[in-house]
Amino acid sequence: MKKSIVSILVLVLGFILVGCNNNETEEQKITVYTRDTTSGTRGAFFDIIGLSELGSSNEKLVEGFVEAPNNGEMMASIRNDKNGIGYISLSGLASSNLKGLSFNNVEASETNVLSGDYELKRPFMYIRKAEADLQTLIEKQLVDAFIAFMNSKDGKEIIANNDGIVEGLNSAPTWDNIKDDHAEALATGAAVEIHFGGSTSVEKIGRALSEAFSSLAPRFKPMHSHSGSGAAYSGTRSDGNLHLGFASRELKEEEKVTGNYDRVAWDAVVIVVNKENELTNITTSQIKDIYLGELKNWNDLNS
Amino acid sequence: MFKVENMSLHYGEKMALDNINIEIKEKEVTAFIGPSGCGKSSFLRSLNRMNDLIEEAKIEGIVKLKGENIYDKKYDVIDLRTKVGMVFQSPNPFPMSIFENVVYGPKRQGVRNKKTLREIAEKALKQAALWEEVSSRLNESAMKLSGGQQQRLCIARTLAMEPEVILMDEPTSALDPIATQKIEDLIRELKNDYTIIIVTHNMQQAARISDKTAFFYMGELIEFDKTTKIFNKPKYDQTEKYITGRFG
Amino acid sequence: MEKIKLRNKRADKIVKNILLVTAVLSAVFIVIIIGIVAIRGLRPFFLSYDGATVNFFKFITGTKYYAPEYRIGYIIVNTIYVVLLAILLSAPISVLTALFVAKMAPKFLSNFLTTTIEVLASIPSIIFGMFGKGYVVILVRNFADKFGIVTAGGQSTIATVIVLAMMIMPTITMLSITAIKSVPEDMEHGSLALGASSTQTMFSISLNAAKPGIFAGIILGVGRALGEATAVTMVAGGRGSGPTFGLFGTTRTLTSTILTGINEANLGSLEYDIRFSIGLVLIVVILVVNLILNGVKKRLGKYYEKS
Amino acid sequence: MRKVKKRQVIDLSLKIITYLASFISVIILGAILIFVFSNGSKLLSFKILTTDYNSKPYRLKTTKDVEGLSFTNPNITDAYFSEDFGFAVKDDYTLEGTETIRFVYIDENSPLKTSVNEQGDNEPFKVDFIFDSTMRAVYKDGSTTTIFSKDGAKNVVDTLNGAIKIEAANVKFEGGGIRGSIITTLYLIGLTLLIGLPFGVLTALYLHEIAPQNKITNLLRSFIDMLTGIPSIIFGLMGAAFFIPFTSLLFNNPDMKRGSVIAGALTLVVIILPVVIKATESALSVVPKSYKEGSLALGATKTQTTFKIMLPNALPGILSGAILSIGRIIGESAALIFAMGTFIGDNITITGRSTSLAVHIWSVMGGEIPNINLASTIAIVILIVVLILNISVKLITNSFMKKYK
Repeated sequence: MKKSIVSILVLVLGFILVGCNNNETEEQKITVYTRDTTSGTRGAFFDIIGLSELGSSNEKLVEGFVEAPNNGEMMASIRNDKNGIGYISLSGLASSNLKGLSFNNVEASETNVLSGDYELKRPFMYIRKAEADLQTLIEKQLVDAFIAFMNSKDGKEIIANNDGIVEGLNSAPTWDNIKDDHAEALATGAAVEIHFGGSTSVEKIGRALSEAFSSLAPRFKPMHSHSGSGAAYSGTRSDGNLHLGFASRELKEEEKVTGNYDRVAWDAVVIVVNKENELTNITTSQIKDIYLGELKNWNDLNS
Repeated sequence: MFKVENMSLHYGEKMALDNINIEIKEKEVTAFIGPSGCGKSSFLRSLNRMNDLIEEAKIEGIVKLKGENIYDKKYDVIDLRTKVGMVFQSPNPFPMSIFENVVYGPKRQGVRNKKTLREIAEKALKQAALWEEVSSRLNESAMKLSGGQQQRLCIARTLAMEPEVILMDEPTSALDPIATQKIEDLIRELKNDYTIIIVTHNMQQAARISDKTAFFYMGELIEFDKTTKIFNKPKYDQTEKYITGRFG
Repeated sequence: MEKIKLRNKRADKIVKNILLVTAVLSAVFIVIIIGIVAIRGLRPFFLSYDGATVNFFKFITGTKYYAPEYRIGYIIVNTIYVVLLAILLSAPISVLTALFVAKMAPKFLSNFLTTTIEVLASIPSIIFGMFGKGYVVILVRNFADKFGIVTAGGQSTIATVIVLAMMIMPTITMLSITAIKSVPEDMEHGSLALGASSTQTMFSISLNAAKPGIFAGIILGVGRALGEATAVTMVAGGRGSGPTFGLFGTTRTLTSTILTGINEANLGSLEYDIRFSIGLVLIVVILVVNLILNGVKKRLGKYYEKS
Repeated sequence: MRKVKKRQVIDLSLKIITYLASFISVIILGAILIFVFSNGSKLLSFKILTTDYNSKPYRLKTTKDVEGLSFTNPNITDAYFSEDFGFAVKDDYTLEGTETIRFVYIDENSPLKTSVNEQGDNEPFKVDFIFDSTMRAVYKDGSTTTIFSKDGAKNVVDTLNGAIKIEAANVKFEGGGIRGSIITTLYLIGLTLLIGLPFGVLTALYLHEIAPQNKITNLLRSFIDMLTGIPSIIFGLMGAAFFIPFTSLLFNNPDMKRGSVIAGALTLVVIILPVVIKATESALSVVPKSYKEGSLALGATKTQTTFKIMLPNALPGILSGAILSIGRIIGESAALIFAMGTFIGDNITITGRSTSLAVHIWSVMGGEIPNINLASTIAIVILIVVLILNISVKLITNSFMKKYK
């Protein structure tokens, strides 16, 4: 009996040692963080820097990359990893206490995004479920009213308050002027569950809008469950469980087929590092080499 | 071998043994007899300090083993028990193989060499007249042996320690007559090499195998003399009444 | 009087049948559970989900888990690896604690420890998960940072092992205490009488004789560790590929795969139904592991059956 | 003597290792309790136990022109006071630890007292309202400026300086409470025991008293024992695939296809069934045989004996079975995540969706930034209840044992 226990122990220790040595221990090694394949931020990021095939598969990604399921985990991991580098939505930068790098010497700011100088620009889109797939009329009316509110001045103010970049804030009509076209939706009555989902980068904006709108429409009961931009299209198909799905990237062709989509606001992807990292700028070729694994150490970068 | 001077034993307030004085010679079989609860087993257990396990047991007086008082602070109880082996009333083999049971004692004292262990086992089992029955299945579980075989196994493992004294607390009371007979023959065999002290209810057994007999009654040692004298013309009438079975 | 006796007899019959029906119903639940999980679990291998049917062999042996090919080969290996490590970590500690409580400790200390273990056993697994994610994971991360080892914020195999070990320790300890306490005293006296010291007696006799009981505790612990879901999901990290043997790499077990992302999966989609297949695999794994362990226990027990 | 020395050293080291090992369990329990109480005590208050989880949003606007009004400054520490509108706000944190702006003072005759909500009925601003969205200041010349909460409390007061009205103010009464989850947990305990207890007790009575000891009974018993080996996640799968469709058919309410409280309760019934059966059977076996024989001897039928004699005497056992089940219900998480989903609700209905305390911890810890404080507060509530349950089970079993000793 003792012999068998000892043999199990040796076997397990062997495994642990085997597993352990593929974690490099040099000080300056860059740890590369990326989002999961359903994330819109990931899709937009790799498209713009010219590695679009990395958008949906981890095949060519650098060995030992770490996958974060949502924005929060990505921020938390880099906050705790001096050698970490990753990308998050510009709308999350303020609250992330991470350091945002300028891209090709252009600072990630609202003006540079609107002017187009900042290249890592990407739209926040929404897709709504086709009318035919909705069970009841009230659901259609509530979704129409919500979209109207989202595009109204009040809606755009709320989006801006959550670091989304909106165009035509002052020219948009206020809600008070357009609310009469949605009288049935705003009437009182039994609560109607409206499901929101899709990109986690747009979740903060989505929840702020739905919370404000629920004070306008008594029947409107928002249910949020965000997992990634991929769910925006799959969730709003006929068998999906979403009324409205957000995506934090340009929509693919097959996602535009229903025609029920539009842009909510502009946002940008900002490359972030730990606060203690002295780097301030990064170029397209440098970031590409890091994610492909050709550039492994921080000191190679500064040379 | 043993020299006991006015020794008494208390379990809390209850007095179990009162002022015992006895001297036990080497290479003799001494039997302790007496009604149940008379303290004969308690006395036997004091000879290898098994009473230490009972918290409220308190010993006074001197118990000398070959001149040294075994209740002296400096006396190592482990050393005592390697010299004074003990066999219990009901056989208590360990849940291991026969071989492991026999070499358990020596192993605990640090004997590691495989060959010496096998030799010790063979010698002890032969001494305990168990070798023929088990030599082919030493790795089998000791639990599978019969009652008599198990008791002889316990004797074998005690012998493996090469003790000088073997204490036996009613060793055959749980066995059938045939097994009892085998144990008694074994004790006669062992007499030539070891001092044996046996506690028994069975007076015929005491008469058959012991050289000396001590009669205990109510915690006191009434009479201690040659077995032949005790069973033919005992000095005290209490002993005589007990032997003729009028009470006890 | 006659009428009442008749009524009594009839009432007696009816009540007996009612009781029989309830008993059969409660027993039937296990069949419903296995049946439901099996039916829904086998669907992905036969039906097509908009064109994709899962190939069973790839499903069992694959080393990558993401839509639409769900491969859980490496997840099975991870699960067994994590549970094995959890047992190796918690069993010695539990057995030694049990020995201390049953044999060594003075009265007040053994009562105190027994209460501690009983309280630990009654703590729900969600709180172990929360403690894992809030404290153990941070501990692992800081430790790894000191040695420059890369971790995904501390979520790792070692964190999962520690949390699982903490959860199964009370189970093993309690059963070991009863097993050690039930070792017959004359066996211990026999050992002492042969000149073995009290510590030697405890380790070679008390533990040895209690082995069947201790092993039963370990089997129970393994069952609980294999079935634990919420606590593991919070600390495992959900790695998408390859078996993870490195202690600091993130991992993924059968239960954490079933649980993660259950809200987002559309009802009836492959992503939803594949969880039933994994559930089926989990049941099979638990059955197989139990059979093996019981076999070992029987072989182990060969020294204990009385003649 | 060298050999004796070596053995003593080994013995001593073994003893030390055993001492250390046995204190690990104390360290673990200590660490868990300290972690839970230090993180959870901050938020633990009567308020959190009674407030809803979802915050109540309002969209208000002031009706009265504030031309020429002025108010005295109550000088609340690090709060900003608006002379024009007579209210004070300060930068603060919500229950969930996110930054927000909180109304800390509203003057008696401040225009905010007579503000109106979207439907036009009078809805005053209240102290403790939080503002983490937008509002618009309206000036004499009709022009408006948008106030963003992200610019902080001071900016709110400065922008309103000189304004005559406030419109489209998105404010809310803060949520984050666990009232909903507490009520859901109580619903679950009630429903599960209501269905599970009689089911389990009757089964136990059948197996122990009525059933002929034959192969079928043993088969039934082994099936029920197998239930204990099933992990709770598999119960969850069964709950999702069997009880959810069953309940949404029963109440013919399609909204229930993502789970409901009743589906959760039914799943829990199956989980606690073996617990109740085992507790009842062990209680029945302790009842002395002579009671049964006495009753049968007096001509009572089997069932009369069972219900009139055996059951009453087994009640303490059944009670401890019920209490153990409550402990399991409160602690259950994996099965309920499947059967009830993870949406934290406030107005709790049997057919509605909400979370038990345990699942509330799961969804709070699963979010982007896990909220350890709120999760630990809930954990304190669960631990206290579980401790009370444990002690009461001990008391019952001891008194029950004494009665029959």
